[in-house]
Amino acid sequence: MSTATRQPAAQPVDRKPATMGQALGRALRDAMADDPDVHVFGEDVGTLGGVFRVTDGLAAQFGPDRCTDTPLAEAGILGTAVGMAMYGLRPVVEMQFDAFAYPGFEQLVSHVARMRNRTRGRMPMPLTVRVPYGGGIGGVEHHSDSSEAYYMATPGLHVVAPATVADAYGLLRAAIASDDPVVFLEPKRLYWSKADWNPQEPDAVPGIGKAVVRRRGSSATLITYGPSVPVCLEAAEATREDGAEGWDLEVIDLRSLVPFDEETVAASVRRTGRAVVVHESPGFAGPGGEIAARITERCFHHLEAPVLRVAGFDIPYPPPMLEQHHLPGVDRILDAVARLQWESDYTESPGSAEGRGGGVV
Amino acid sequence: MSTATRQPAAQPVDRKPATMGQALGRALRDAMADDPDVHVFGEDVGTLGGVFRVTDGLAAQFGPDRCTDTPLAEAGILGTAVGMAMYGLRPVVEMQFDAFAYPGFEQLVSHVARMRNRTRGRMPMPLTVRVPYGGGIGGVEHHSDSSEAYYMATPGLHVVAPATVADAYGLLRAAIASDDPVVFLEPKRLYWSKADWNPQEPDAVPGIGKAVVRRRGSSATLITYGPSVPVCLEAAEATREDGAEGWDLEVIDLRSLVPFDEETVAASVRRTGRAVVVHESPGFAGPGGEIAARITERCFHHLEAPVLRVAGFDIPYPPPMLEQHHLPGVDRILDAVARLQWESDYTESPGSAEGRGGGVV
Amino acid sequence: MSGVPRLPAPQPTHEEVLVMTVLEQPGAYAPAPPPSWRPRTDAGPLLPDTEPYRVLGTRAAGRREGSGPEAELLRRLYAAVVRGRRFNEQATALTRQGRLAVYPSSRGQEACQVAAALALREHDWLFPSYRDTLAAVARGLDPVEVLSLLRGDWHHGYDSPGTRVAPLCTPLATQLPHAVGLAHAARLKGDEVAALALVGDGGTSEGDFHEALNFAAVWQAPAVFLVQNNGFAISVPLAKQTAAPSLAHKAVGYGMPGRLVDGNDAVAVHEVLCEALDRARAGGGPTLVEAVTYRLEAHTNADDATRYRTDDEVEAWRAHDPVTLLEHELRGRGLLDEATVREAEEAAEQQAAKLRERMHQDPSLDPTQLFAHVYAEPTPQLRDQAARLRAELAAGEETR
Amino acid sequence: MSGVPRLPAPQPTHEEVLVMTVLEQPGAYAPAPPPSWRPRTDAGPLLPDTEPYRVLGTRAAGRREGSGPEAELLRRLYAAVVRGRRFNEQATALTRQGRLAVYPSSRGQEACQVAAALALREHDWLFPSYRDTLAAVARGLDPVEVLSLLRGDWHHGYDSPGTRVAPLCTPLATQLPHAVGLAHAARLKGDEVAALALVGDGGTSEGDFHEALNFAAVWQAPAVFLVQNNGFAISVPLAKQTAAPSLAHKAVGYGMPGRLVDGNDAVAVHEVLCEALDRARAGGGPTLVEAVTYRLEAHTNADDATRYRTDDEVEAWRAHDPVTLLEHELRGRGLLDEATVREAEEAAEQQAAKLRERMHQDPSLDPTQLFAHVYAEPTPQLRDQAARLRAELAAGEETR
Ligand SMILES: Cc1ncc(C[n+]2csc(CCOP(=O)(O)OP(=O)(O)O)c2C)c(N)n1
Ligand SMILES: Cc1ncc(C[n+]2csc(CCOP(=O)(O)OP(=O)(O)O)c2C)c(N)n1
Ligand SMILES: [Mg+2]
Ligand SMILES: [Mg+2]
Repeated sequence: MSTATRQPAAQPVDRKPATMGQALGRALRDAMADDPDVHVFGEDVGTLGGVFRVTDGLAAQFGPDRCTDTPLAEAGILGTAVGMAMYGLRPVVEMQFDAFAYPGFEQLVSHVARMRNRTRGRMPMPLTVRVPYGGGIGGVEHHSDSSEAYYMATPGLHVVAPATVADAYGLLRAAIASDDPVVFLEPKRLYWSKADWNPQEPDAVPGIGKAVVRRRGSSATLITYGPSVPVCLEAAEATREDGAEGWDLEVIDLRSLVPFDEETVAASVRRTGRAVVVHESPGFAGPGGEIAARITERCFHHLEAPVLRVAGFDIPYPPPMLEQHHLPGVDRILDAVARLQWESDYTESPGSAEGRGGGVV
Repeated sequence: MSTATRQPAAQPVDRKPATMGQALGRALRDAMADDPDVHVFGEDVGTLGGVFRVTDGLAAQFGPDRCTDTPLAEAGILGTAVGMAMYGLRPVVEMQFDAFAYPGFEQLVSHVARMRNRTRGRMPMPLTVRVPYGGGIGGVEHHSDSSEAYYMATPGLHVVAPATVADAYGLLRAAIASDDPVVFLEPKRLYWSKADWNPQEPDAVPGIGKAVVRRRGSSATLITYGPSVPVCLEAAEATREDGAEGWDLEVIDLRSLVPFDEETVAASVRRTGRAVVVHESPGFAGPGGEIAARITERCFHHLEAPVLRVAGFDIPYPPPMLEQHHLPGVDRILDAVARLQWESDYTESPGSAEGRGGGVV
Repeated sequence: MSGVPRLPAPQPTHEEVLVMTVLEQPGAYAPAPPPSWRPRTDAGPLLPDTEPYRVLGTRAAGRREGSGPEAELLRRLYAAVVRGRRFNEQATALTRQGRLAVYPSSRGQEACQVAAALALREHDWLFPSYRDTLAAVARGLDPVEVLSLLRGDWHHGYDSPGTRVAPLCTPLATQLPHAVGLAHAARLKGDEVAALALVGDGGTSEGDFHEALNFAAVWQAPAVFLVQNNGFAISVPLAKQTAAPSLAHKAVGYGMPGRLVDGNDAVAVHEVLCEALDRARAGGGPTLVEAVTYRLEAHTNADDATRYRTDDEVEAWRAHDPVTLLEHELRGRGLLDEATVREAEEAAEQQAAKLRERMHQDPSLDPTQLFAHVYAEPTPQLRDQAARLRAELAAGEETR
Repeated sequence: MSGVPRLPAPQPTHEEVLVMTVLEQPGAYAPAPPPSWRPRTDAGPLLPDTEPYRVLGTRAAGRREGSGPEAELLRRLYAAVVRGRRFNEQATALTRQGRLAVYPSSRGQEACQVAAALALREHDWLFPSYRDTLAAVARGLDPVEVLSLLRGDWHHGYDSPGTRVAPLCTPLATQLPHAVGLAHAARLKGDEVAALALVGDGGTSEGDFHEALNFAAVWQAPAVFLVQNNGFAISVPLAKQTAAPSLAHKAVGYGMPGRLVDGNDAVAVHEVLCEALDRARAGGGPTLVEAVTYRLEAHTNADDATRYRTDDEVEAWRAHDPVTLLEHELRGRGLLDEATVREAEEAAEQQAAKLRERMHQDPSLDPTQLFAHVYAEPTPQLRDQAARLRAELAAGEETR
């Protein structure tokens, strides 16, 4: 199985503004050019170039057998991708929107995620499932789900969510090169986000499973990924500019939820002593629960306050006119930071806490 | 919509040993007798009485239009149940095994869970989805999944898992009477568990959403549900008998994961100061993460140690000959209790913890 | 369900056992063939005709002049397609004015939309998809309520149980099993109710289509499935969607009749649907109808159809326009004077104007309603969250 | 894939556009019909015959005596069904001895199992379900490895890429799209490979069946679908599963040929499958074959079939036993002497004895292997968990 990745070009070329959508398209194109086993398929990915135009031009360049419009059936797309992977191809499929991946859930959970394990490594599933995901673009019902909790709870899947143009390219290349299935969550509202970037010499991105500290800080750590990364950075800047509280917030972009980079997160929280997990997906049984629990297990004696969570409400995603009330924004993040018990250091007098009784220690 | 539940009979009758499977079957029978809108259907539930015989006798008693064998299609079962609920029926469907509910995931997430919200209450979904679930019965692949993390992460669903014969009856009656959809997880390996019980005068069980303290204790709280409840009780008894450690463990049976009874759990942990969450489902992004995070948020200053989790490994469910290594057992639970930092009270000297730097307080 | 006409008690559904389909064959090995071998159901009547059924402009229409379709129905259909066309235009205009989040127009498919609505009796149910706003409006629902999903103020705006129109369904084909379940429930209750479910050509590829049709046939549910084959699923043409002779040929595989009809011929669609619905209500089981039509606009206002189809193709279909076809027929039969035309157009314009006006008013929304209907009773967690949002909103009010 | 025979470059799959299926109809309104209206594919050849195809014991077999099926094939099939029958008996016995977690016997379906295995060429792939252990064994795989899933030592025991037999698949119909994808991939690579996927009558109701067949037809994938219609899905008889004239009638709805065959006639099944596989390999696209057969045993050893069917029915099918049918034919044609019978039975007995012996040895299992193949590289969390389990095991060793 090829794991070839594009080599940097010889002479440096200027960086120009590129959108995340363009970087993703470029990643697909480069992966297809480098490895004839990479096949892209899904609903409307061929002639149309995908409803978000990420696959634009691929069918023209590589022909309809390499970039293929399929019948409208998500289980069929994932199921045939499994078969193609069994024959040595490296399928990259698109689920048109987050909520439209659900009809393929059975294939994803029972086969994509388990085939390697079932066959003791004999049948790997080098399959990338691209999912335009999350809200904030005024989509009507079923077009704005954050479904990562389902994928995280499924052993055998990698779950990746880029937040920057450079990561979009680098992580998608890594996902396609991976011999394991990757659910690749593309934050819809970042498709049009821009950064200076050079497709000839794409920034190096470490492999899947490495978080990155996007902003250094000392007061508390914001832990986030995907669409909430820019929001957290904005919150961190806001509180600095604001000055009043004098918080210097560290922001960690997880990049991948599975594998989860405990080391980077734990090191940061040990330093800052406080943490808030931020994501768009509903809070209850969402990614934040796992992350907060894990941090607490690893960093309990370093914590000045419980790890808090700022998440979407525990409701079906709201209609377009109300979504701004649902999405975690700067204010809600800073409110949570404010609740990180800056005033008193309760932990110094554990005996005084009310309501405890019958302790054995 | 009827919410009638069976009234206790006039004269007391002796309690006799009954299995959980029998109590579930009785609950279905009584619900069908009390309310003609209750319809039971699914694969093999009619003539055969279900592969676990829970629906045995219902087709004979109520006819094939009230207890119906369906074609073999889980999305079809859930999807037609939605339509039947739209017309005012109260469908109770069976997914033959946990992992075979996945083909119906789309209907469950996009419609069963959301129809009430979508229609602002005009189209409730009084639908019960019975799922024989979990491992420990030597089932081959796909017959032992613990899938509750998926359902918990889906707003609009109630998620219930009984652990006793009495609760099996009472909670299933409550689920069927509920005007909301309930994913009713029946621990397969408890189907044959027995208790003295009187079908004429079934024990009162509070409505969905109430946890129960199954064993009072003062040292630490074990928080669990469904198939792990007897294991936790056994662990609690073992350590008492064992005597060495002198732990007196409290055991909470959550009964329902959604709604989650924070009050009962928080009150216990505030008292004991220590907690371990125990479940069979994989640990990563499983129920334990949410529960531990929530306890920590609510009880941070009462905790002598981080809330620990004992869960299935982060792997696809193992084959029968290896499942005993995967399932949380008494030893693993007591190991976790032992790691609850009984020796030293770290929390009294937070300044001394290594690795913290750049604190702002 | 009160006021619904009652049927005689339903036939036992599962008792009258259909059996294995192997015929005895004369052969030397023969011990008596197993008792469950019986002659099969005859497939012939389930197969669609080789040509889509048409009435308008055909000799068939000419022949019918004496008996039917009567002038009254033709005029009703005409008025409705004229209104429908104008409704589609107005809704598309509202997207440009920022008053709809998105609009998937049924321009070109008005005959199907209107015929579907008019074929239904009072107690029948309609199961529309996102493209079928017009069918709901033609059934008499408030257009503003129907457009709620696409406006974005809520996921769904009208009273479904009251109007007997299920919510516009976005996940493709997922509404089909709902229609089957509802129709089956009605039959079990002895109500004379049929369900008509709409789906696109693309939607027929989904597993839910298959499961729904199979359940319907096995249960003999009074459900009718209308596939509006408009040639495309967004950009994907029918040829990449199926290799079948026609989508109506899928019916025989479920054991129900398949019917093929010209979807731009409102009279033909209406007739075929009425027949199928009558059969369904009478206990004759489900029908699959494929209506061949064309989406004249892009998939939605956000789509660029020039990326995947030629102007020529669109032009050719414009020449087969459902409104023109009906108008031509009426004129040819002397049923359309200028007054009737003017009347229809004015009614359409009035409806559009009223819609425009109402849609230009901002809906008043209460964000805390987001928590009200997740469950019958909000969970403690949802109550907390609602309280927090209320506090935020109050704080926002203050700083304003 | 090395060593696979190469095909001429595949035909463009999506370019040769199948078009909308509306025919022009002479009518008064006619503007020229839209350009995409062309005559449809003819459905006729896709429909199954009205009777299941048979060879054994029919005049057809008699007529063939000169040309084929040759004695050699008959003898091979005979030896294989005898071995197959014995294998089923042995495996069922192993459940009683606690050596298999469960066994879904294919007793009564040996003709299908064996014909499927023998119809395949070396480079073809087989996609079996949980009931198709025998097909894999008849293809030459190690029975102990094939039984791994049902023994419970691992989920899957044989080398799938090496044997070109996909893992026995438990979730119904989910293996069908795999077969389509693999066949499509092989075709894209220019390899002359076909995939044969097995599914039950119950499995045809699943959405995955529908999606797989549709993809196969649209892609013209070299895949053949063999439905073993054994009359039941656990307790649910065919009549509650489908109302179709036959399951083979589903084919026309995808645009592929549907064939109906007597599933207890090994020669007929073999012939129909060979034909379909040849056509597939030659680029002629997929086929759906329905083999009408009967499950003589309960669903699995854990099932009680008396709850849902009568002894009479079973007895009647016993009289149509696939082994007897074949034996009778061979005898009638003078192709079976006692030596051949003895030889076949001894071979069967030997295979069974060896299986029994090997299955009575406990497999040696390393629980920490549970973490080895979840991913190519275990995550840090899995490494931790493996270490913890290793420690537990070591502690357990000590206390022992
Ligand atoms: C399950 C699902 N998958 C994907 C989509 C995204 N999507 C919306 S409309 C559409 C095309 C539908 O085509 P068709 O069924 O022919 O209906 P039409 O839009 O032509 O009316 C797609 C792919 C969806 N809504 N639901
Ligand atoms: C998706 C799915 N749902 C349910 C089951 C449980 N189940 C196992 S076998 C079976 C019946 C299958 O019947 P059929 O397809 O006719 O195959 P047969 O067992 O007769 O060979 C059922 C319902 C399953 N394995 N997969
Ligand atoms: Mg369409
Ligand atoms: Mg069967």
